[in-house]
Amino acid sequence: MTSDSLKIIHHDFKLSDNVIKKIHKILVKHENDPRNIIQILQDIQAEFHYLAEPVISFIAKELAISEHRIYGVATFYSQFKFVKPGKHQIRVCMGTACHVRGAQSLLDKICRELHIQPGETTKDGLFSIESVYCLGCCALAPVMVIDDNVFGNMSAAKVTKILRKYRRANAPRKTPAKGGGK
Amino acid sequence: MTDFDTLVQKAKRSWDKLHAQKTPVIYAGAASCGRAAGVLPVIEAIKELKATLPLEIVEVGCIGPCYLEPIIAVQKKGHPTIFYGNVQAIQAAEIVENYLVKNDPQPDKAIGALSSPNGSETTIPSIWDHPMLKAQKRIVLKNCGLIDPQNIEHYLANDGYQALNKVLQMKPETVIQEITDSGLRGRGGAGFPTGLKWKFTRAEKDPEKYVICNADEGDPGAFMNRSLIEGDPHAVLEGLLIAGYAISAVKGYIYCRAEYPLAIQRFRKALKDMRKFGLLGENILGSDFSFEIELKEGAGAFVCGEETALIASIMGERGMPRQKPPYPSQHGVWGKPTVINNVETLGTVPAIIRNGSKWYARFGTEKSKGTKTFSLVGKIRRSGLIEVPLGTTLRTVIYDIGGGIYEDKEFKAIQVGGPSGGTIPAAFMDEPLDYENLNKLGAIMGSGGIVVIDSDTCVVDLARYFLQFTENESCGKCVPCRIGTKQLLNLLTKIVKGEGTIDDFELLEELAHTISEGSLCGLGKTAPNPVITTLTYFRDEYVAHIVDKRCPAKVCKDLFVYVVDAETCIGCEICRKRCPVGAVSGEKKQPHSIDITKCIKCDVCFTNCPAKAIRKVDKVDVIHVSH
Amino acid sequence: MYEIVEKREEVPNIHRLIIREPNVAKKAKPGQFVILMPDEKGERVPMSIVETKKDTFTIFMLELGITTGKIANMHPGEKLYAVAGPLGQPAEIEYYGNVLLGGGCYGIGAIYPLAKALKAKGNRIVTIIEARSKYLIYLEEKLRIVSDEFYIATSDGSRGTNGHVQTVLDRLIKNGHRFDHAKFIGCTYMMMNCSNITAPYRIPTRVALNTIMLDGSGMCGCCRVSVGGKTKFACVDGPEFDGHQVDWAELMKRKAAYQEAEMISYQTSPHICRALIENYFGESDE
Amino acid sequence: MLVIDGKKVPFVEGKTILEIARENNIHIPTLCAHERLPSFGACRLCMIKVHGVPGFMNACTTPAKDGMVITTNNLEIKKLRRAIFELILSEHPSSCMICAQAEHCDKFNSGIMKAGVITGCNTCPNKDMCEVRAIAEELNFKTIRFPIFYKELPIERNDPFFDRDYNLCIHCGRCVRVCQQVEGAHILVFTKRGHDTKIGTSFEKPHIETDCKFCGQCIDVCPTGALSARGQKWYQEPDDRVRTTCMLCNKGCRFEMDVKWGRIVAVRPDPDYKTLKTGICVKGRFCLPTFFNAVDRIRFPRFLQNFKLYPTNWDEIGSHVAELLEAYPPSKIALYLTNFLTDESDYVFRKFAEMMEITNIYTTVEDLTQIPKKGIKVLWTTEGLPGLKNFKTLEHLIFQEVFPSEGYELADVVLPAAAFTEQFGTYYTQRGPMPIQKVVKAPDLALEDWKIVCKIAQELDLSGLNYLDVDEIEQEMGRVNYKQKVRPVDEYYLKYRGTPIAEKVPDFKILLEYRKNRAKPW
Repeated sequence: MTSDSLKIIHHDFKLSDNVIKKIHKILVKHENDPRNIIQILQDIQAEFHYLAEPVISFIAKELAISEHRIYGVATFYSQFKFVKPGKHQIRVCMGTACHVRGAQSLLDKICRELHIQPGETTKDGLFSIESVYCLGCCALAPVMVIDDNVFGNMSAAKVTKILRKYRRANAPRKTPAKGGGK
Repeated sequence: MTDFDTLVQKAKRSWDKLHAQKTPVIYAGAASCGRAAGVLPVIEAIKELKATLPLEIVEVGCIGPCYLEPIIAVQKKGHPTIFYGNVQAIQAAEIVENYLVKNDPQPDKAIGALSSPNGSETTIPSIWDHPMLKAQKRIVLKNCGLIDPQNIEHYLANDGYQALNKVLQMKPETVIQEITDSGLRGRGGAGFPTGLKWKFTRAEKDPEKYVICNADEGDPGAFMNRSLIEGDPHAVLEGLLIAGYAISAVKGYIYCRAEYPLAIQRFRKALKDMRKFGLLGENILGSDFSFEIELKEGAGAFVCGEETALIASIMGERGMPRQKPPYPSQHGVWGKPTVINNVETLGTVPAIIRNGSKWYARFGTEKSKGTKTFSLVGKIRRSGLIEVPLGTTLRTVIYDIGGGIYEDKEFKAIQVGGPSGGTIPAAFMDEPLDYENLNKLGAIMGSGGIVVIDSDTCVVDLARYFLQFTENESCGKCVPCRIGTKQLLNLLTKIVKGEGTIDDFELLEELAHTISEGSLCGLGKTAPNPVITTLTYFRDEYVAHIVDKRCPAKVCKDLFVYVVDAETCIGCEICRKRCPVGAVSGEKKQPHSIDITKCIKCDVCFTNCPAKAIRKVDKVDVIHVSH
Repeated sequence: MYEIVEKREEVPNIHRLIIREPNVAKKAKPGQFVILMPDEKGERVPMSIVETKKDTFTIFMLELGITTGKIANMHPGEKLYAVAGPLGQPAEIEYYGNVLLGGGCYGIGAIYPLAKALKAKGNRIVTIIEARSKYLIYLEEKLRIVSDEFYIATSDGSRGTNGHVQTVLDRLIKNGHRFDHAKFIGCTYMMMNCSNITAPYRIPTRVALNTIMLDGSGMCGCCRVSVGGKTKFACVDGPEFDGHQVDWAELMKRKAAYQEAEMISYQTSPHICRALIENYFGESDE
Repeated sequence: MLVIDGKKVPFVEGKTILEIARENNIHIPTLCAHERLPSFGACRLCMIKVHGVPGFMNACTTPAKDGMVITTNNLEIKKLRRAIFELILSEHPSSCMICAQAEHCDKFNSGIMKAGVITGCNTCPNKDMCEVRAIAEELNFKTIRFPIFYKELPIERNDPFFDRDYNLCIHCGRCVRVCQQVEGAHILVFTKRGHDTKIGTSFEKPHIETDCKFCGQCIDVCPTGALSARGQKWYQEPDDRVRTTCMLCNKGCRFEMDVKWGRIVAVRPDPDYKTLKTGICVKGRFCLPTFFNAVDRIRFPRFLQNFKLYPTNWDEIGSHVAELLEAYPPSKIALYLTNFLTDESDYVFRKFAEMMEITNIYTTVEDLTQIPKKGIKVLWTTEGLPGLKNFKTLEHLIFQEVFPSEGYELADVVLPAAAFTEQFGTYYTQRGPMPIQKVVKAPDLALEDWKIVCKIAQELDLSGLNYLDVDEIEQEMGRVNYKQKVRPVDEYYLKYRGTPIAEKVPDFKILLEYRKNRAKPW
């Protein structure tokens, strides 16, 4: 358990000029006020999909507050991600109504299908899955959401069909002459 | 004629024009629940009709019965407006065409009608006589499903901002007295009298005061606030303005959950319109009352529903609750006196001011006045959002409004108040639903989420589910909640796995007491409620799990196995093919068998067996486990 | 030479190291030990040999002080400065009948080779291991395979009996268990208590003493122990001695001889842990 | 007026119940409360019963109100407190606290086992001052009914000066609160949420990569062994605790130093001296013990004889220096007075120079350029100086220092000086004259600077320079109204007399090396 296993510093995230320009746009929108740090982080996540270390230390310098306070606030809220999520974010609702109608086996089915655990991203970077609490459409339990479209009354069988639809949409364009995939 | 009256006149004219116009209008229920049920493809299908048929589409909020979604209402000049439920995209066009062109309202598909002025009569019963809507008393949900939430004029045309206009002529103290007399109590969960809260905060010397609308609604299984915001955002905002005026606050905040993107959009649009119509900012409606409202998005933390955590979150900090006293009314956001009210509380205020406190006090019971919205979900036939006077019995809610249990299974209990609430067995069906009674039964009103459970739900597993939720959502500051909920969860997991021992009973009760007595904030204090109530009302199920190692509801996976009943099995091989781990064996047309060592209990075979041949049998009956 | 082939923190504070050293691997017999030096300025620390393979041997090192701290911070692939051994007399391994083996923290690893050897001789092995808590127990599966009866004791009661080797031992003897031979390896306090329990029942008891050692070949005498009134060297005469003859109080006083020097060494040349250097200057010689 | 456990206590506006109880020495067990820190209310051990209020309130955050009737210790509260404490122990390596053999094991084992990862009290540096143990003993705790949970967090040793083992952390938040008080810091924060809450830095960065000042206050307030100073632990109970002032710069910070086996083993800010906002700097807090206990201290007077410095005693060296000084006219002799002399040594040196009519008194390296101009033959320096080689006129060098610093190899005479923790005296700082207390004996024959001068003065039979102790000098300085001034040595001065501190303290070298491109290394 040596301590270097702790490091999750994103060396791969480059602070290029247009990244900095985008960050400044967000900071100005919130009047460079450290009290709006949560809204700033939400815009940053919307822009870059996750909160990388170079971005957080850059914001800390700009707002002249401790980057550790920002990290402390960011890790408190479940909305913020620190790992690059998949292209399509799958969220399975674990609210009471969904739980009572078998959301757990639905989640297990998806994890078996994608070979990942909640909170992880598939190797090909296509899907990431997480369990959330109550998206507010309990009448259609159990509910699964992929990016913004909601799938109500889900069952294990439907999972494979829907995932295949997404996979096909992202499959690299094979030349039609060779005939479609399996 | 003040400019407010001109506003209202203009709004009324456009509202009446819409309802009397020649071209037919289609009202589509497009709140989040409608969209989840697929209302958007329905709207697309109707749009294609526009090429041939002149018509207009208006998106409205959800009228309540989610199980009927997607819902559309077709308005035809000179004819009653007909509501249709469970409309699929393919048949949408056909329904609209039949009614508009062929004048055939298809009573079988219709769920209700709304007579239009000097329109012809119809055999279809009025929408308000629909079994789910009949017993309701819709005060705060008055406009939901009828008006376009994005159009401020619709709200103005339906008594919108009358209350605010009236309040601006009154003294703040009289406004507070009016609310106190109405007996309105906090709809967020604690039920603290709203009038009192406003009075305490107004009494504070510090001139800089704030009002916060708590739209965090983290309870799983509860969506009343969402429906209200997505159906009639202006009702809430008008309530916020009145609260601001009553305590002479300088600014208001709305703290809305990040998981409600549509609700946030509705709020943004409403705020923009209010500024345009002079209902926000400097000298509202020409009075000397100025007020600003800022919308803050939550970021995924159930604990931020608690007052002091919400305040910390608004200030850009970790949502960790602070000890009370000092209460937020003395030391709230930015250290200033602050009133925090729930969405529904604020939504009810305009109706009280308009119709007077005596009118509102007539509803509800002696101590719990007025009406309350409940989200009715779980194993109920008619699930959705309802608003009933406080004191309505559980029987009315479940059977008259809810239509009884899904697939007529045996009604076991309701879970009310979310993870801080409790599980009330069916025996208390005739108990009135109000603050005092629910506390007496060990639960709390909470936000009002009622989850109906039947005999197929294991209460021990349900209690464990809620503990898993609170343990996951605990802010981690104080010991009883951070470590206590984890240990309580460990205990319940042990019991659910069949490893419980007799002295776990005593440990469960003592630990539950320690957590509720020792915790710092509401989340910790009420976290053990699900365990305490299930232990009191369903002790036999705990005994079954601990002593007999059985799960009566066949939910706890470690206590039962899947077995194929040889007589009824028709050998169709569906289970063998579908089984993800190849645990099923057997020839075509021969009775199959399941290898219980391989079976991972994914329930795929049980749900897909056409002959219902697969039985869930208690493990102790099958395997003689030597202790 | 002396390359660390594999290194993993088996349980908190106990590291499993596999070191390549052909002749130790070939010649080592159960009960013997090696002396390691991380660098030329490091102390010489004795370690019991747990397993030997073709050209490597395995030890379970408890990190207790600066030198074991330096080793604990080394990475697989790095080389130790020196490995001396196999040293000490091999443990007595004959057929006795019922044999009791008691192991505490690092001793859990140390009794494993003895258990294997005694099992090979046909003895019936009863093993008791102790640790402060359930997360400090390791090598359990391997020990169960070679033991006929296997007991666990934890001092916080999180697993097995709430107590120590002597608690279980006392209960077994009082329940009528008969032992023909007993071996204990672990902290001095445990070995003393267990020897005191087996004494009245005249069960032949052997303990492996973990004294301070320097050269390990009988020259310096700092590992001297009085056993049965006579002065013995733990490095050449031991490490296994008759538990009933050992003068435990004197042994304990000797072990504390360098408390002050050990503490000061943390101060005057606080061990610059390698992670410190690697993180900043990447100077490590990997 | 309040009534606590039947005892009438005066009501004080604006104070919490805990503060009032403490002032009237009514004991309420606490873990996360600390008198210097704002109340937090996380450990919930200070639960009390206020009559008329349902349920329990915690004493540390509840403001006292006049007329309150409070019980701090009835059966109900004891039961609740024990249950809460049991939860804390279930997540802390507490086996030694509840082990039946604990007393015998302590008596038998001679000292703390200096483990890397701490799994029990007898391997923990904090054992003797641990507040968790104190409460375990107070509540006579013997069993934990819950499954033990070990966090399995990696131990963090990737920083100079301190180790962090968050498996021992009980989340009391003291370190977070104290770090917020140090202006500009705010390094240690709560991260994550719920059961995974962990105190740490952004992305678990080592402190050296942050703006951490290494002031060590987090270690001082930590009730457990989670945060510990690597070079200052394992000594258990100190033999003595002495308070003195720091002379490493002119700020005048107050220390409390632990002494064991005649050595300085630990340093922390003087608890009674709470005015210090940022506590003491890394030099005082962490480097001092390692620095002054370094092995290569100058211990014996030495004089040069056929190219070798022979150790001798004070009498012989005294006469040797006297001869040397008499051999040259006062104009050819120069004195270099370091800024690190106590006021008394400085005064005695100047009085000696006056008597000997030596006028060349240098205090800065620039003054040395006068040596060739004035053809100085003998230089008596109290600080290692750079570039003495190229002063061709110099024939004799008297080297009075604590360490063999720059110029030692040219010395004819070496005089071992005592460090400021090994002598009494006063030192003029930004806060005015501050007392210097003798903490430990000087090594072997090393003497205070003024005593050395007096010895040589005796050999030269100068009268008026044979003081018995420092007080005599102080009275004389008072009489002559000797005006001392603040030395031009600021907090970021990296040497003590002539020796760079980094030379003797490896961790400090790493800190400076790593932060060399920062304006202020701490």
